[in-house]
Amino acid sequence: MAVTTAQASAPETATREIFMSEALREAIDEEMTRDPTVFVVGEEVGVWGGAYAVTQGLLEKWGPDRIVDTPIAEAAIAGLGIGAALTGSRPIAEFMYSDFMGIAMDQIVNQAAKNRYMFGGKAKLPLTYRAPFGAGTGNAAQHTQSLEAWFAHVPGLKVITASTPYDAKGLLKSAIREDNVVIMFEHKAIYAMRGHVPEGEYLVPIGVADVKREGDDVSVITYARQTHHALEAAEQLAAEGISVEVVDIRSLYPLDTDTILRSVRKTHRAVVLYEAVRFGGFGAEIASQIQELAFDDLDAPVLRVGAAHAPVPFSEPLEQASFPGTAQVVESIRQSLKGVY
Amino acid sequence: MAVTTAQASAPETATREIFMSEALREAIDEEMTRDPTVFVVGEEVGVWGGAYAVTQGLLEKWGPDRIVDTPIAEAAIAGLGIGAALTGSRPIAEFMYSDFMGIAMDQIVNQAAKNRYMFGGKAKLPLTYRAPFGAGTGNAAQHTQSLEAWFAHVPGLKVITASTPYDAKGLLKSAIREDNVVIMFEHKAIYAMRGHVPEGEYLVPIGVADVKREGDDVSVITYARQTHHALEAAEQLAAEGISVEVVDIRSLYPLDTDTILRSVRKTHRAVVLYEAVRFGGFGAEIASQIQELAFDDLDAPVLRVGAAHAPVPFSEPLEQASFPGTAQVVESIRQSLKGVY
Amino acid sequence: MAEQSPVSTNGRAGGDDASNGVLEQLSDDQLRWIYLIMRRIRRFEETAEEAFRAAKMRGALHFYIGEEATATGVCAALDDGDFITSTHRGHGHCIAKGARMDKMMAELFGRTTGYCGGKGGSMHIADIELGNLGANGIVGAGIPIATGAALGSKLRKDGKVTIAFFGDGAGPTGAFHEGVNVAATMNLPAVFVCENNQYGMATHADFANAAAIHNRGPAYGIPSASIDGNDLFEVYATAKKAIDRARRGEGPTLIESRTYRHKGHTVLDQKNYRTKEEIAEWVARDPIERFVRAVNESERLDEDDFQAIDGQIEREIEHAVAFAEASPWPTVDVIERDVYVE
Amino acid sequence: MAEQSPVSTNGRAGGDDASNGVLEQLSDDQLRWIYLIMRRIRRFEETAEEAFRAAKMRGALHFYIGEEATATGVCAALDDGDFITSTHRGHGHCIAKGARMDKMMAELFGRTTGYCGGKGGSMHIADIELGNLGANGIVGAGIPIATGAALGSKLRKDGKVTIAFFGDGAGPTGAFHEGVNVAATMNLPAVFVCENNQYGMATHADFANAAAIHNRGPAYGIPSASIDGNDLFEVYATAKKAIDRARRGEGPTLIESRTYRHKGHTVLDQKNYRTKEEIAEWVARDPIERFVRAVNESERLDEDDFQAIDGQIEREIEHAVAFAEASPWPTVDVIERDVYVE
Ligand SMILES: Cc1ncc(C[n+]2csc(CCOP(=O)(O)OP(=O)(O)O)c2C)c(N)n1
Ligand SMILES: Cc1ncc(C[n+]2csc(CCOP(=O)(O)OP(=O)(O)O)c2C)c(N)n1
Ligand SMILES: [Mg+2]
Ligand SMILES: [Mg+2]
Repeated sequence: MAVTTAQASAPETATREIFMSEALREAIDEEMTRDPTVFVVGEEVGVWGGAYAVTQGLLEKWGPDRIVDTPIAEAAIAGLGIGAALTGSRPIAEFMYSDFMGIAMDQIVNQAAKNRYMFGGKAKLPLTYRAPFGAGTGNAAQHTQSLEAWFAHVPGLKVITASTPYDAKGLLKSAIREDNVVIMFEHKAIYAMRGHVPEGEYLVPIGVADVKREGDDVSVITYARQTHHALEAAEQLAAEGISVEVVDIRSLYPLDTDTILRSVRKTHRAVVLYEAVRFGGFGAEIASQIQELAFDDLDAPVLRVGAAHAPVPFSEPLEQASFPGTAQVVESIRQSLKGVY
Repeated sequence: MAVTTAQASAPETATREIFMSEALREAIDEEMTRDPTVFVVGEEVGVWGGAYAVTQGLLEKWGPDRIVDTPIAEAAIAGLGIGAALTGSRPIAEFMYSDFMGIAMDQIVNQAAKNRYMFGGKAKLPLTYRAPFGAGTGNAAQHTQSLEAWFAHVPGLKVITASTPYDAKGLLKSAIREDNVVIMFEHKAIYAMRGHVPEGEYLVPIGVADVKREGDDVSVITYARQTHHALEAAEQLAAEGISVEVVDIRSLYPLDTDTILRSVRKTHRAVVLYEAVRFGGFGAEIASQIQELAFDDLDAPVLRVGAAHAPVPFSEPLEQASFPGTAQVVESIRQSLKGVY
Repeated sequence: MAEQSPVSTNGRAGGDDASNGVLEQLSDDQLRWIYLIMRRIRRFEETAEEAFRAAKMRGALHFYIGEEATATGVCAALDDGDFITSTHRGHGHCIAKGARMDKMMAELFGRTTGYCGGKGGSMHIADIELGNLGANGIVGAGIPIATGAALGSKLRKDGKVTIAFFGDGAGPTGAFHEGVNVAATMNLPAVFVCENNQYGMATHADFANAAAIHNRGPAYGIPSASIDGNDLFEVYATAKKAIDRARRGEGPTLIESRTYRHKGHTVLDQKNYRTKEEIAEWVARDPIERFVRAVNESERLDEDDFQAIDGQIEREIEHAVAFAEASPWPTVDVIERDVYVE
Repeated sequence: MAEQSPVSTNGRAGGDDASNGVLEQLSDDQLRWIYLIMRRIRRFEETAEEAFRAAKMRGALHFYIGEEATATGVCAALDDGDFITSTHRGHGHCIAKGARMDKMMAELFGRTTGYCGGKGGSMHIADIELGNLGANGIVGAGIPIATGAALGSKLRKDGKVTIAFFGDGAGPTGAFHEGVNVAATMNLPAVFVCENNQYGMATHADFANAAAIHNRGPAYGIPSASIDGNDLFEVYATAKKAIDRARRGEGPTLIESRTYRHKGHTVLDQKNYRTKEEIAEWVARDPIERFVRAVNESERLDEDDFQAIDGQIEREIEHAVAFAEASPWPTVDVIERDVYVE
């Protein structure tokens, strides 16, 4: 996958090219500076610097009271975030891999997501969970899942994910400032992607999609790493005169249905692209909403492109073929346009 | 909710009216008789007889080596099922409420679902998980969820649920005989529903939907307790000359897309009805598939009816209004037919 | 009992009803407060049971009757700003942390004026503003949250202590182990109070836990104690020691408080997993009666004091029921409110 | 060490390399098997590391080098039909349970001929047919599965024992606690073997676990032992006792085996959380060398025996690499195969 750094919405200020992991680190560091109640907690976030180096150097800068290493205890990590958030702190709790959230599902879903509601709207949970997800790294079935659909289905949680360093930084800063529980899924395969990020402070609002490329013939609705496959597909098809719009939703919940519908009402065709298992994935929600709310605008069924119906296999040729790549996106766009081009 | 016992597929043999909970008990008892490696494990399945009385009397009949009580340890319960299934037993592991599966998600999703695949297709997991779900019982946010969408999204699991005692018995027997991991979700509010169940042995196959009522104008695709709301709505609308077909999918995975499409191709309209939170729920998968595979047959968008975007509230008027009732189904059917009737 | 145990397991010298010097450490006002709280819990639940049987409320009610000394003794040793996490059997903790009965009753009735606006009910009752971080329908799940609150206090240096209440049934949960181990590794200001009422539903504590829970102190390198949970004074003294220790930054303590629920698991439970004799034995060790006897013997409070408090509680109860019954039902427009901070 | 410990913690009398009478209990064939297995593990991983560095394989490789005596000593005490659950650091367990190196190497190479047809890779390697119920990418997750296998054995009365291997990092997991407690309450034929190699990634075992793991025996009412995991004979003797006990139906045992990984956490780890001195100290206690010294002293095997085995292993290794490299890659049509039994 080429390292694309589409930045439709980046403001025109002084920028640098930095890695996604650095952008995330800046977000954390800046919010820790801004608010002394912000702290980081998780496995290997300190000495090790985070499995994907996001918190590298932060222990040295902030010390062990702001960068808190834990034992391997994901339910406890989730609970540390909840208890600290309920009592006046603003924790950023990291799961080393989103796959490990299975261990913490009760804490996340029954506790974090429901505390405010169950107790009558009095509690405030300024709590951010961060979690790497996605395949392509040869880490096999238990370290490569895309489980975002589980969380987007749970009222009380907000769910975000970024495709660029710019979005990553701005979204994470917004998340940390939220008085709600936000889960930020970070795609492992793009931590080392570089992109333009302005020097100064900015936020990317939660709940606002971003049109990463404008086009007229078909809309690809996607998020995270797949945004780049969509952009590559768009680039390839542009050579044939096919104009593809790429919408990066950035927030799964709240979902910016307006932006999606605006795009589809213009192009009349939609391909929903995601990296999770296709069956039952979040793309089904997007596709459902499009056909429900823009039925008369559609010239073709909303297509979905997602991963195979299998755990992620280890072997490289299998793994690479198990989730969508650019070729598959191109093919689906063509299918959506069948009879037109 | 009236106690409806539609039995489109029940064979015409000697039947009795029994409770859903009794039908499930018969399934377990018969399979225990048939196969000495079948056993039940879970919290309060023995002396207490199961929180919803499904295993009542089985400890007395089969003894503690076949009806195994456990401490409160859902991850262990899931693991007990896996380890025993891998080594030659055929366990039926019960979660007292499906809400507690959050604690066992890693075991269910990363272990049970993936063991066969990860190790190259050699392992066999003849393992059934049972779990009550659904709202309407005044048990509030942590005992009333409908989380079936999580599991249907996970390759390696099969997911089933019944709307009638007949189906419940036949499906559970099939599940127990499967060499795969099957999760049976049992709707709490219909354990005490009575329905016709034949005396003799029968199976309901996994992966086959059942048309619970035939109709021509609109298809309601649904499952579990909501099937009855659909049937009630159909009955009400029949009085106005509107003919509603009700498809009870029974299996979420594998999903019987053929039967769904056959229905929609006949009626040209579909309402997908489920009791989980509407956003991100399993109905999105159904709606997506319908519009994708039967686009040209549709005269109206596929509508979805699901629960509110909130944890389930305790107070009766709130709880009852938080998930779909017959009135809402009627309304959605009318909306689907707008301009026709 | 672990070596480091702050209080002897073997019961205090001086017999069942003696306070072993603890009573003397309590002021008259504290004694009055303790009696008030224990009686409030008792009368609140008796009243709730009546209301339930009169079909005025629904859902799962788990009564704390018989266990009052544990919540009361522990909370008597807390400061107002301290935190607790509670359980499905949470009325007692809620009252002991200072909650009002009218708003509690209204919550059980499912009304807008309840602590949770009717959204929580009996199993999710709490006044977060009083430092009660929540009753919990998930056995064991409050424990990691308590650990988190204690971590917050340590990082914010706010000097607060958090109590995690949980049952013997929570002993086998992963949440217990993860929460306690993490608190111990980080030396957090938390006290883990196991209310061993002998059963989790029909399962005996000794079946569910391969060894008694108080044996786990050494597994986490923390002090642990097994105490008579129906002895208000022993509960108070043990809790005080553990809370003081936590507040001094010396880390968590595990307390196993042996007690008994007089009622079934829920209001509806009529199963026969306990003998009549066993129940009678424990009822004879009623924590409120034992407290009253000890106080009477000490002549610190007299009948008038107790009667005045009883009278106050009856007025509160009457008001609470009237308040709950007169309160409006929530309307459906609030269903999706309070999910997020807007 | 707990009182009930089947073997002394304090090391065996007679010095580092002496077998304390254990060697004498082992036949020559057993001694040969033990050497073969330990060397196989060592050479398999050295070869895998070369292949990885030559970019012939990818993914996360976790090496067991330095810990060979634990898997080998435990599996030497097992019967063929017994079960184990393994970890992310699973090559050693896999080989000790009898797996072939060619199929293992092919699996690491991602080829069709690998044990898992390339679907598992290093982190999910197992031959289920040999009773290895799976390596695991989730720390601690094998423990409840082992408990389940042991429950199955108890119910089926098949006389088998299950070993759960896990690291010190799994000590804090809820899965550990739920799995061990349940096994203890049900008196299951399981042995829980903690491979305490001092670290879980950069986190020291003593930070992660508030108290040493072998202290947990009394928390579950089961015997526990802390042993020198680099002493093959101590591992074997301890495991044998625990396995025999389990097979007699007397319930589980917890063994903490103190050892060390010579390499980084993964093949890529180059972090500085361990001192050179510490590593050197442990390398000096190399379990294979110690075993060889003890056997040499006993004069039970001689240099020829060892050389014959070394020669055999080199031939196996050569074959394994050639086999793996020559094996076909899986084709995409198998991606959705093996998810379900059809
Ligand atoms: C994780 C979980 N598993 C099972 C249940 C069902 N359940 C509710 S209360 C209870 C017994 C709890 O026993 P204990 O912790 O001793 O508390 P007690 O009811 O005795 O106060 C059970 C099994 C639950 N609520 N949560
Ligand atoms: C539940 C879970 N949390 C975190 C991880 C990431 N991780 C992989 S190995 C490891 C360290 C494990 O330490 P230990 O159990 O001591 O095994 P060792 O690597 O030392 O053999 C961690 C944190 C994981 N795989 N699973
Ligand atoms: Mg109890
Ligand atoms: Mg380790």
